[in-house]
Amino acid sequence: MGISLKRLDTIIGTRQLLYTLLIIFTLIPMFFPLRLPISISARTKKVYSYIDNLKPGSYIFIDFDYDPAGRGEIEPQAVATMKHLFDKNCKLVIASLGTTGPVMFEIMRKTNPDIFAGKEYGKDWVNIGYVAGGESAAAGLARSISGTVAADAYGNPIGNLPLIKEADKAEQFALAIVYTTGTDTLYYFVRQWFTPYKVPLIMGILGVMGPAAEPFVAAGQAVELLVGQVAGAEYEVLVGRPGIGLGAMDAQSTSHAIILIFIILGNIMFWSVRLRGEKR
Amino acid sequence: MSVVWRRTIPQLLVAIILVVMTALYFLYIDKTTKATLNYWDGLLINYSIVIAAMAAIVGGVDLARYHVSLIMKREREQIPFSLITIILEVVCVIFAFYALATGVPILTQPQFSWIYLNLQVPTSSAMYSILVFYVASAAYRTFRARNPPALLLLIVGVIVMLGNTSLGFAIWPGFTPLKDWIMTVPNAAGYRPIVIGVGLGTIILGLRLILRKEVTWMGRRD
Amino acid sequence: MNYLPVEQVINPAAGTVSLAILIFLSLSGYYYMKLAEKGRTFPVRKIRAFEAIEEAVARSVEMGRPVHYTIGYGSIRTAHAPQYTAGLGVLTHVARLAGKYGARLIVTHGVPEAIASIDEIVRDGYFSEGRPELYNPVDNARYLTDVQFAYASSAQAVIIRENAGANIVIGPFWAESLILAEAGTMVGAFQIGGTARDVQIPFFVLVCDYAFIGEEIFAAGAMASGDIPTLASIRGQDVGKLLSIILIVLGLILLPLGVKLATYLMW
Amino acid sequence: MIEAIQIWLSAALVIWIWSFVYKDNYLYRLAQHIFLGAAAGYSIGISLDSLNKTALVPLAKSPTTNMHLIIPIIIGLLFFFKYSRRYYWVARYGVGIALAVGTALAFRTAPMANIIRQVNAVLLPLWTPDPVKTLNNWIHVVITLSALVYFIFTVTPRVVEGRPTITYRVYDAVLRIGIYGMMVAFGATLANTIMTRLAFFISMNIQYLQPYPLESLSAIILVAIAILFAMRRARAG
Repeated sequence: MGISLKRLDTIIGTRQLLYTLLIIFTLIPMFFPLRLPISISARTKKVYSYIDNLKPGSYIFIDFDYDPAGRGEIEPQAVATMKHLFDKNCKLVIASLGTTGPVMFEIMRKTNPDIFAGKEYGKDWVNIGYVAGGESAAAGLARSISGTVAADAYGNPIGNLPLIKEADKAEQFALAIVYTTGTDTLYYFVRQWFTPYKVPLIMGILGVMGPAAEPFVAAGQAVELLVGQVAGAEYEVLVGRPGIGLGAMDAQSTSHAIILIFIILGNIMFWSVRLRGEKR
Repeated sequence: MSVVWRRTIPQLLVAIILVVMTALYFLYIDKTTKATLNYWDGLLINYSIVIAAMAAIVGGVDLARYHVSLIMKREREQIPFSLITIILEVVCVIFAFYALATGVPILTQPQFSWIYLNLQVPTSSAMYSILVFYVASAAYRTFRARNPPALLLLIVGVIVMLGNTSLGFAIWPGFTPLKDWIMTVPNAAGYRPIVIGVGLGTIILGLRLILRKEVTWMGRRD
Repeated sequence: MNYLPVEQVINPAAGTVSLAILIFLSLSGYYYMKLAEKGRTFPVRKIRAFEAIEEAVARSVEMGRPVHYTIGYGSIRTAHAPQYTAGLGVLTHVARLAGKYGARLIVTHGVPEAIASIDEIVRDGYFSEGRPELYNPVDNARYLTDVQFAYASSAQAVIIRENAGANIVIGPFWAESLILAEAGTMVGAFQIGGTARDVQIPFFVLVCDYAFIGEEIFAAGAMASGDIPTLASIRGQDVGKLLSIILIVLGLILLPLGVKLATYLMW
Repeated sequence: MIEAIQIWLSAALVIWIWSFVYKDNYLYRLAQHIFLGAAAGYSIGISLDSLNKTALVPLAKSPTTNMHLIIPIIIGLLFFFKYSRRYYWVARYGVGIALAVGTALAFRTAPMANIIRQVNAVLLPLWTPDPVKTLNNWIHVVITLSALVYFIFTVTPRVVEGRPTITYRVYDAVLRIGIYGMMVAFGATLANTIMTRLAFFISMNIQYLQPYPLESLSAIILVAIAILFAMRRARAG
């Protein structure tokens, strides 16, 4: 018995077993969601009610510039909030201050066609694409979109887009949402959109950027933050459209559960081996 | 004489830069003087940026030298891998020079950025995400109630893990606020003295450098 | 002669109290170093991780396995310089021990400015202990690259492929800390870790056999020097801790009396 | 075609890097060396760029006023003396300047960032109408003070033979509180890290693998063969 106990201990202690189970239990909920209930943080609720209280048909500016590594954390936020905005008939002007933004936007659009269904390009939403220049680009777009870029991401002359005629300056936008993986971009929008034009800002950021972005909310420069995968999942619940975010939350739960089970087994094995050893 | 050049002058240089940069930071006098002081401070930092850039180039040479030496040793297994490293390095450097010569910002140079986006970004992200395996096995080994402090560690760890997931919320909604309390009260307090200590260590190390007592960075003792 | 008021001489953004603390700590450190030069000795608490280094090197020699040492990656011209310096300080100790026991030392790192220093320190370790034949400049000190995860992927490969008997990691570390420590665990190396980057300390404390916590790496650097006045400078650090404790207690006493020490400290 | 290679390569590199946690194998080694070469080249490229921006462009624009920028370039070139047997010490000048600037940056801000701000953060009211807050503040202060005592190196009560003195007992109790406080912090950090690492791992799956099942599967099969091969070799050797 003693030997088999020890052997059991080594089997459980094999790191490869833990790793394999970890991979499997991370992947399963991505394909077969469990839909575990989640608590909605006050932060996400505030963003939701802010967007919910917007006048229907408001013009919204969206900076879409996360990099590929941030997709899993930020895309759920972007999809859920954009669905909410479209449901409220808001009109979206999308631009990217980062080079990877347009690529990520197209991936997002291709994988979530339903939220764009029934919306007309040019009237309900516009994608300007990549705008070079960092902070000066943010300043230029705030002054005048048609004065900063000549054509949208698909090559249409900017003058042909009805939406841009209606909303061209920062003052005309009811809200700007920044989905980014770069802390600098947040500063650009605070300095070029909030400070001069008082455009309310909502920031969709990575979990690790949370502490760095906190002061914006404390200083009243941003309405609220959406931080990490959790925020995306919470927003998916609020708008009633489960997606990657909730799948990821389930994956978080199942893989945490696997690690916890291993910790418990490790403790049981440790104590049974030790107690047995003491008896002898 | 040569000892002066070999040891004394580098040490004095370090001491002087340390004292001067500290003075530049704290002195104010008036706005115009402060601007001048800031300029000098920036100048020293710029110098160090140029020196660091040169050092990175030396490092690249050193890496290539190491892999050339592996090839020369004729370790048959290692040769193809070392070749790949050297070739990729050289190719990148060639495109970097090409970008500089044509005045293109380096990350928009198509070939350089292709290598960056398709070879470096995925491997780098994969390396970062490999931590999920390591943190899991570290948690498995660490959270084991060997003795009273380890039991405390186990309890805290389990609460935080449950508080972070919807699984914990499903078991007992109190896990999330409890985890938030752990993260804001004992967790923050536990790190505070460490940060204070690091500051003190830094100050005393700087003092040792100024007094020319900390000389290990010079390498050889002559 | 007109004297300028203090607030015009000292940068208000930098803080007069900060400067006062800096000068006070420097003077107290200097004072204890002078005392030590005159022959006063101070008892210094043992740092177990430091004592363990010799055991780690000796054990690897017994097992016929190399010692792996790393100080991390990055540039020494940043504010993390003190931690790299502490790493170099402990490396001198490890290199001499490697010379003493005849161990094969492999130093991997990604600090381009420190290449020359590391090469020389390793060489000095073998030469000063009379084992110049063991020194191989290419094998002993390997610069990998200053890109974080490229450095980490190669460092973990070195630890596993060379089958390191001891794995000593001291310097500023970021996410790669756990990669280095777990690679050591995989080959069952005797591990000693240390960093002053607060968020990475847990990984070393919990995974390694022995760990330096925060400022202990600076103290270890002083211990490694073997110089008594240098060691005495640690007492300056203790003065700083006493000062912090006094300030905290004083501030807590003054707080109910309506005096906010915090605002005065920010001067 | 190029795009297909690109996708396959990205998926394969991710899987090959991950394979290391099972066992070191040739495909990990390949990915590692690709990464090393690309990163080394990248780092040189970025350095050339910053050298160009900070020194060469200003020098070319107005050579007379920016003449002094030659100095750091020359000092940087001195690093190459590390290969010299006789003049190895010349490289110290560059090391020294870089080290001094870095240390100065930390040295001059340490009192404010590491001491004053931290002390200020602990100055919390110990008597508040809210009992929970009072307790929290007490815990905060007690852990901070006792862990500070842990770091004191040169003033420790003497251990006398036989029964420990009262001072020693008090010291020991304070030390224990400090150590336990730090242990809680460490355990919480480790457990909390699991979540962020998992989030990134899930992102990697969404990004590189799930959209490309065929590419991922072929890379997995290749790596499985490589690991089996490595295991056989390990058993044979």
